[in-house]
Amino acid sequence: MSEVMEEKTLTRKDFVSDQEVRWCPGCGDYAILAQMQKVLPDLGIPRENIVFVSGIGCSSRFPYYMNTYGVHSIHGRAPAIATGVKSANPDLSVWVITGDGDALSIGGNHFLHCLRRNVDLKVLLFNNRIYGLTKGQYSPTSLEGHRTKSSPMGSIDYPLHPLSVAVSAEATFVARTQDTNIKHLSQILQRAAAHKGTAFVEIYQNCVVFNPTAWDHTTDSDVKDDNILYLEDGKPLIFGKDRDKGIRMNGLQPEVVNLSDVDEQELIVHNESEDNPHYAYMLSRMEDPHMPLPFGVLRSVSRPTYDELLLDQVDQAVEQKGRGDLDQLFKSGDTWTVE
Amino acid sequence: MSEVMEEKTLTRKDFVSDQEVRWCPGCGDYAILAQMQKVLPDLGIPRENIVFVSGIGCSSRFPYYMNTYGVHSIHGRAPAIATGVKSANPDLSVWVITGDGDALSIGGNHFLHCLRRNVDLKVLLFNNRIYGLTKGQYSPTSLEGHRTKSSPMGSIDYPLHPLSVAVSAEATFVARTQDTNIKHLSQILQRAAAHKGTAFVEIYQNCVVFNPTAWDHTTDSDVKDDNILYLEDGKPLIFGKDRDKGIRMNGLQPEVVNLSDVDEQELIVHNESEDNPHYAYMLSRMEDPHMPLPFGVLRSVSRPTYDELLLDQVDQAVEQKGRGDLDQLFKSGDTWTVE
Amino acid sequence: MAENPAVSEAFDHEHLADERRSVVILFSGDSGDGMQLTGDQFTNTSAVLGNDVSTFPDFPAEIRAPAGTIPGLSGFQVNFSADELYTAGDSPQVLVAMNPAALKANLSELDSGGILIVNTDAFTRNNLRKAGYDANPLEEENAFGEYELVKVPLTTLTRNALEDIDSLSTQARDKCKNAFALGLVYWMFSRPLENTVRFYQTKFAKMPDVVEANTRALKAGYNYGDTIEAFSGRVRVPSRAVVEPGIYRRITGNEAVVYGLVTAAQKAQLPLFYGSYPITPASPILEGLAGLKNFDVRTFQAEDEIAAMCSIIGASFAGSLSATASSGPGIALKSEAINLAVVMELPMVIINVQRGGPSTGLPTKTEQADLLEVLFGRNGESPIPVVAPATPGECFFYALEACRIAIRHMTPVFLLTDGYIANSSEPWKIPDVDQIEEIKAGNRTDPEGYQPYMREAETLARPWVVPGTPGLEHRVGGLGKQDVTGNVSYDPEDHEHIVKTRAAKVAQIANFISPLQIDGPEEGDLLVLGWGGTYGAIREAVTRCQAKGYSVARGHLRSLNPFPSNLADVLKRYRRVLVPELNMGQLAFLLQAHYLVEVEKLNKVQGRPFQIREIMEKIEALLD
Amino acid sequence: MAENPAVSEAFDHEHLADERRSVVILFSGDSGDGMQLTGDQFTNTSAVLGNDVSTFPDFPAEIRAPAGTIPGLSGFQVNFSADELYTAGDSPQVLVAMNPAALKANLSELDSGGILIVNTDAFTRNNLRKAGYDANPLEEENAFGEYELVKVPLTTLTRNALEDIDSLSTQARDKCKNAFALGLVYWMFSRPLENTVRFYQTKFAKMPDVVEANTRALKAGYNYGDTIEAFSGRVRVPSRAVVEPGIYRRITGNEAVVYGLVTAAQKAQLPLFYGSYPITPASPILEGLAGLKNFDVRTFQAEDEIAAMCSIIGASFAGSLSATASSGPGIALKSEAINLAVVMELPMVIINVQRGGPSTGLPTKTEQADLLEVLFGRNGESPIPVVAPATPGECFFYALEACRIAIRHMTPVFLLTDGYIANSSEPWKIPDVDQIEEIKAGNRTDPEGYQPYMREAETLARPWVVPGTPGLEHRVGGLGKQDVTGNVSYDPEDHEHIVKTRAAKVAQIANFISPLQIDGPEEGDLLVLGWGGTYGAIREAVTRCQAKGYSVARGHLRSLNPFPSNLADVLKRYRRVLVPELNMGQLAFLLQAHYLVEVEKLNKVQGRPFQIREIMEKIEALLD
Ligand SMILES: Cc1ncc(C[n+]2csc(CCOP(=O)(O)OP(=O)(O)O)c2C)c(N)n1
Ligand SMILES: Cc1ncc(C[n+]2csc(CCOP(=O)(O)OP(=O)(O)O)c2C)c(N)n1
Ligand code: SF4
Ligand code: SF4
Ligand SMILES: [Mg+2]
Ligand SMILES: [Mg+2]
Repeated sequence: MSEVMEEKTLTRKDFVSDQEVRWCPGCGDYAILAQMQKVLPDLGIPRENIVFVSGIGCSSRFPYYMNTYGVHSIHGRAPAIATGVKSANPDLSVWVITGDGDALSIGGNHFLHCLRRNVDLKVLLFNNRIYGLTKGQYSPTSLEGHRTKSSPMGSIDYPLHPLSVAVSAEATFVARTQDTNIKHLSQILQRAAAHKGTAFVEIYQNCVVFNPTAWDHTTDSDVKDDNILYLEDGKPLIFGKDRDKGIRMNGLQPEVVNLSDVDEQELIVHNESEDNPHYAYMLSRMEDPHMPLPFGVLRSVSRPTYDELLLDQVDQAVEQKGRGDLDQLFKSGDTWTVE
Repeated sequence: MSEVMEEKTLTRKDFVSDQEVRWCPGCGDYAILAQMQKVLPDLGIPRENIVFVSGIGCSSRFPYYMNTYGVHSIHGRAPAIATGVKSANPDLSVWVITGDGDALSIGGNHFLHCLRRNVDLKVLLFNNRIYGLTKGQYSPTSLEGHRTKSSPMGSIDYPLHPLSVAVSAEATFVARTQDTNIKHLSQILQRAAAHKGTAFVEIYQNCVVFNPTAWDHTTDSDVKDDNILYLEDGKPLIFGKDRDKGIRMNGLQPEVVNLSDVDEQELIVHNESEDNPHYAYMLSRMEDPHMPLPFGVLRSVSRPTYDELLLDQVDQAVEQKGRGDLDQLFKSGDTWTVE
Repeated sequence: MAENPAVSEAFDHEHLADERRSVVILFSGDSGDGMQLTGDQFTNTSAVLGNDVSTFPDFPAEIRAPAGTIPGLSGFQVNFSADELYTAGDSPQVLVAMNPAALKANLSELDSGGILIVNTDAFTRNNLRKAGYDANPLEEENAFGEYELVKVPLTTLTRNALEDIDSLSTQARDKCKNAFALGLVYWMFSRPLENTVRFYQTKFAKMPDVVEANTRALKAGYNYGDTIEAFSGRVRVPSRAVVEPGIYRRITGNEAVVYGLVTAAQKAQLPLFYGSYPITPASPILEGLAGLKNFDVRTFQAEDEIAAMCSIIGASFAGSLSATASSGPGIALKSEAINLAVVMELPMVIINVQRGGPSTGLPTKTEQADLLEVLFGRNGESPIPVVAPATPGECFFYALEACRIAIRHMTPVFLLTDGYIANSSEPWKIPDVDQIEEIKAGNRTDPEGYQPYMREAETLARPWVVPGTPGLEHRVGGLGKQDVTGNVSYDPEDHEHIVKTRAAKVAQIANFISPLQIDGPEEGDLLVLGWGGTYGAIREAVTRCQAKGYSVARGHLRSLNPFPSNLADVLKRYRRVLVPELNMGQLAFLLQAHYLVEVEKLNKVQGRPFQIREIMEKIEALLD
Repeated sequence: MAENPAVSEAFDHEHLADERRSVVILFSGDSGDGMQLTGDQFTNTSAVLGNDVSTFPDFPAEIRAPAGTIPGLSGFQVNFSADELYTAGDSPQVLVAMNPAALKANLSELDSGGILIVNTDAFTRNNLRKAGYDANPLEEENAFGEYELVKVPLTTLTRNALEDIDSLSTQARDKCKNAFALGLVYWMFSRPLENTVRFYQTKFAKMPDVVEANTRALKAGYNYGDTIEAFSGRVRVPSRAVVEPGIYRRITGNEAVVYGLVTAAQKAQLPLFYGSYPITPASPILEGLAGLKNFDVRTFQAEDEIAAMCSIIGASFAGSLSATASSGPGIALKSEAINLAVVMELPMVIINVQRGGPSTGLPTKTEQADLLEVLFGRNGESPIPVVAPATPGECFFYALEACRIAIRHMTPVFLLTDGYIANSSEPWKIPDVDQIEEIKAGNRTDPEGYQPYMREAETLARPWVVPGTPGLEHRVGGLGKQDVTGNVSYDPEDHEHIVKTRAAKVAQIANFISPLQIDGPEEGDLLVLGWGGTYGAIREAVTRCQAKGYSVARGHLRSLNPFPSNLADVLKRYRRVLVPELNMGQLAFLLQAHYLVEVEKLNKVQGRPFQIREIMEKIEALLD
């Protein structure tokens, strides 16, 4: 990030581009866009230092609507393009916008590798468990048995868990939030922005047209509080409408307990900076119906970033060998002179 | 696998092709080839029902040396090709041979997706932590700081953990073994062959030319026993030259303990069929120097395979709609007759 | 002659109406307005009545725009006729505009004197603004002087008609306004309602109130026509007089590809393995095949196009008939793997439903700009046969033919279609299944003398040996190889020999394909040569020019690699050669390179098919 | 005239020797035998002595074969001369065969009357079998009648020479036998040892015993020559008489590309971002650049070629000079992303070091069969400039030039080299860095009137605006777009306009490149037109034919897209045009398509460069 902060304070409006937003009415993408535009002014990053890079998909139209620099690239490749952007200019704040198909189907490999390199990018995955843009085929996060245009008898692919994949790819920051949960979403965007290294955020996003019921269990007011576990660093894992349930370890397995039955002391205390990723992995595998879905920051640890290390090597090389001199370079090795 | 077993008993020689083996003298690939040729006759699979599919790399020359059906394909794509083979003919026993670059660099995405689909393939990853065939650039499993031709100042990429990636990709069978550990290797190959679904085996393999010291800590007789934990289903996690060390949970973290200090009862008991993959994930993250490296089967659970489910849908469709009839199909919907 | 079960008595003695040989109607509205469905119904009814029909759906750009905007429009153009038809028509004579955006976007296309039906209820201030109107054009005097304007408060009338269907929300009722509009148009052209009523009954079988609402709206629209007498007169488009006997249906190019592939698999007695990754406009092939599992069709939705391509290589190796389809970006991604298929010499079909490029380009629009890519877009010398159907219906035959070539010659084959023929439809004479020739796909099982790259003399095809066959175990791969044995070889002569053999194998296919047919004089001033989906426009334009007395002939290439063996000869017989293409001149380039003849070019790269008149103008300019 | 610090007094008065204008030596042995290093040393020493040199290393196929087999051979051919050289020579006059396989594989190449040096120690029964000999050919009478056979027990002699170096294992000592062989060859051609001794001192600086062993073996070999007087006589190849003054070094094509890219970045005052995935024969560019971080070179070893290509798009967007390189399969994989670069109109260089194809093909062999792929291997109409250097040294200039074109015209540029020029070497006159023109890469910073796709009149280039610039925030992508504003557009006219603009932009580059130079008569019977690495063989063949009195001229294309503007005109001035290519006729195809001239073709697809005589034969056949 640039050292010099812009004086002029920016507002939401400064981040709204002149392009007409073209998602379906009711699409969850709107809320995410709005939150992003709200959060950015507070980060103190000059607008010209912000770059949004996306792949292809409904979600990937995002950059057009942000009045920053942006690339709407090709399907699945945004992490690789963003890696180039960040390596060329580490002062930039680089955001990757991607969908479940874009990131985990065609783009799975780049996703994996940008995480493991810990390139200083913020990766937001809009998970709607469907291919929106191509009009409704199942995606790598669609559930088994999901009937879609391309799976009329139900999908026979087991779904990927985006957070698990991210953890196993050595991610230094892993979080989950949701389109409709505006306050939480905005907090998580801020946390992601503040992280140095690849910050991965899964955002549950509603595709009202092709998969409108995917997230009912996390939005229906009857059940959502029993299905979501809000993570707070240093706090025990407690959830439920009445905050009457908690998670503790039973041998090697986490289990849900009633707070009326057990002492709070027995509960797992959330530690997002736990170095060994298997704790974050365990959280990432907690799913309905038996377990609540963790929302918030599962993991946040600090490691040198790829772009940092890359530039460090340049600096070191200059220090060791002096700033490159072409004439010297050409004349290294055997030469001879003709006069 | 075909129901009909071949009568004639096969021997090692039946699996040796007429092609001259062309690895460097001393390469770990030889031992793996030899074990494979030894194990196959015992499996009772007719030779003509076996297919080896590989990508590109030193290791990927493997199929040429096996007197079975084989495809030496293109870099990173073997899992996708093998998926096609198996879907076309589920009777075949299909083996994927791949390297750390082939599987985890260019082929990362196909690797992920064949695992999550649980296609009934045996995937053997020859991990030498280097690109052998292209003469010694670092690979996705090379350690940080590794100086190679393409990283003269040391690699700045954090390595991937193949077993962790596999677990997070929903793998139903995950194991580790080593080229020089012939007996163990042969056991694991047998276990992989017996598994229904994608069986993933990481094989530590020595590239004597470009990365000869990579596995010293697991081969040097002085230290190897303290560095390797042999997993046995239903048995406590015990290791060490004198089998005097064990692993137990300390809160959320596994830790090494001396058996003289603690009761064996406290140790973790290995359960390869534990449904929740986070246990296998935890094992996959145990690494030197603080922890021993688990060898053996980390995870083995049963789930319907992709090829099974695919063919089931065909059968179901035939049951529901009758065997397809072209004339009927063409005439579905609005038609009219001109006479 | 057309016996038509769907034509009720009531419509048989419609004689009052004005008679026209053909009419083009454009239905245009929001994506949510059901325009595709409406157009489809009109087309089906007309086809069943015995008209020839040709349609051109124009989908909105991939992103759903907010209702009411021009990018959010969905259009369906149908041409129906008493004569044979080859295109969906250059421009409509009837425009149904469901909102201001539809009016704004399409008015300039409407033929002067045409009929313009607008839904006045949709001309709200908000919608006018979204469409970019400052004022309501319907209120401007003489704004539509040259057209016959029919203002219909569609929403209101529909609501009124459905007033008492309490079980439906207002929103649901409003959705029926397309049925009302369709009824009105049915009235105009004296079409029966039965067909559509039956359609509602099937489609909404589980929602009887929806059936009721739509049916009622349809009838209300029809009756409204009768009542208001808004139009200068009803129009009759008679049935075609001479039509080849048979059973007919409508078919789009994508549907025809699906049927062609399934037929090929059945005729080869093989399972069909189809590996694909969704992409516009090729996804309907995947979706269509996914519904045909009872034909032993195995569809694999791959993680990307590379995996899709690789999966069909694997499936072909293991003995399935296998195919994949994609478009622009996806075809580019497949290229490395396609090359493996070339070297492995295995049968499979790669379908490229071309769309506007380069890069993501215009996903929902048509173009023919991938011809050179499919020929040359791979490293090294890598010949692949390429076939390209000319019409939606022909997609059936050429999908089948592509499979036949693939198996007979043991090679991947490209089938080139485009967004236009993929989505548009025409009547299709249902073939007699028993008359379709079997595909001989005998796998070799005899170990005696077997070598993986031994070849048939006539075709240079190697044997297709599949795993599971005892004694024929062998290994194949992408490295340089020796012919016959198939062993890896870096030997200079081996390499040159196999490169030339691959080329010869593909060139030899010319012996198996039909020569180029010429329509028109055997020699003369001008030959118009086309390929792919431009067929209809070229044919119509040339026919009209011939009628005007020009010395012009026409040929259409269905095999782009190899070219038909008589092509060189044909080209010499005309003073000039014109190639109209929806690209910058790719076939023209190939012809010049191959035959050293100068080619006149007519190029259009607008994401849209040719209009007949554009080609006529060029022909006339060249010959006048 | 050549002042040569490395030439010791001792060698200056070598007058007894026979004198030759040039000699070709082929060193051949196991990959482990150090043939590349040996050849390299001989070449360097000769270059420093003032000879012209040209080399052709021939690596073993990618897999290390077991020692002793033909596939395991590693060869290094060096041509050194008193005159200017253009190729590494059609065939050797001296063959150094370290084992039976080397003899078997190369003997047929050796000129009759040539000298054959064999390591008799390696002719064991085992090695003979591995090489496919039934009996020991050295024991057959008259087996080498036409050659001068020199049998040397290399291993034994080396062991003897190093007997007392106890610190080294036998294995390590045996490794020095290449030094012994080199010493012997040095003696034959009267070359000094200093250069190589110095090399050992640097290379093995940390292992003094290895330095000692190699040096001793080298000297022992030299002395052995003196002692045995095995040869008919020593041969002297004098220094070149007329050489452009300057400081020289040897350079391979890949090294020259590395230097060219770094120079471009320095001259543009930009960091160089290089994203690549290892692949033979392009990896040395990555490896070379990775060692130049002190030039602010940022190398990114990507997870695959797609990521590599995408990373350079990102880096270019963010303001770096950026480049990538690959070969066959990798270039195919990049094609989708390259199209994005075309549409984004950003500067970057894509290097294709061509190898034998299709598919994995012949990774270590050379070919020119990707020309049509780089021109057409993308969906849609997607023009990209293509430049191709003719020699290893020219790779420097054209890598620099490719960057210059990329930045000046805001476009990706293809640089086409091949396995032959990438690995072979020639003397390179080190340029005066200050004389190299700056590259103007001014990024626009002025918001006034800025539009992302506004264009310069002369070049049609859009402005390069990089993130970090206030007030110029903008979005770009791969969808169809409107020119000037760059907004997404599906409008038919917008699409056609921008497609044509991209084509015009690339075509316009012809105004900036030099016209095709002709060597030979201005008009006449035959023009031989080449491109890329065939330069040397063509040049030499034409020169010799001219000397024989044929009316033949020669031109070499360095820009394959666009072609130089005088090309049409040049082609017309000769009765016939011959295009020799290491493919099935790709440039010939382009010329026919573009200029409608019939082209004679000479094609070779054997993974090997042309021999001079092959081209001469064709020329003579055409003109006799
Ligand atoms: C190479 C390539 N293959 C396929 C497509 C077609 N395509 C565009 S977006 C998409 C998937 C979109 O799904 P997702 O990433 O989940 O995004 P969403 O639309 O749901 O936001 C596909 C398959 C493409 N544009 N490019
Ligand atoms: C598309 C493509 N890119 C790059 C290459 C070059 N290449 C061949 S093998 C390889 C990596 C080999 O490493 P690994 O998979 O670890 O196998 P190993 O040789 O170590 O067994 C590379 C980069 C290729 N053949 N194809
Ligand atoms: S299709 Fe779904 S994801 Fe796409 S814009 Fe519409 S609601 Fe949103
Ligand atoms: S380079 Fe390494 S991996 Fe490859 S064959 Fe040699 S020792 Fe084995
Ligand atoms: Mg999605
Ligand atoms: Mg490896």
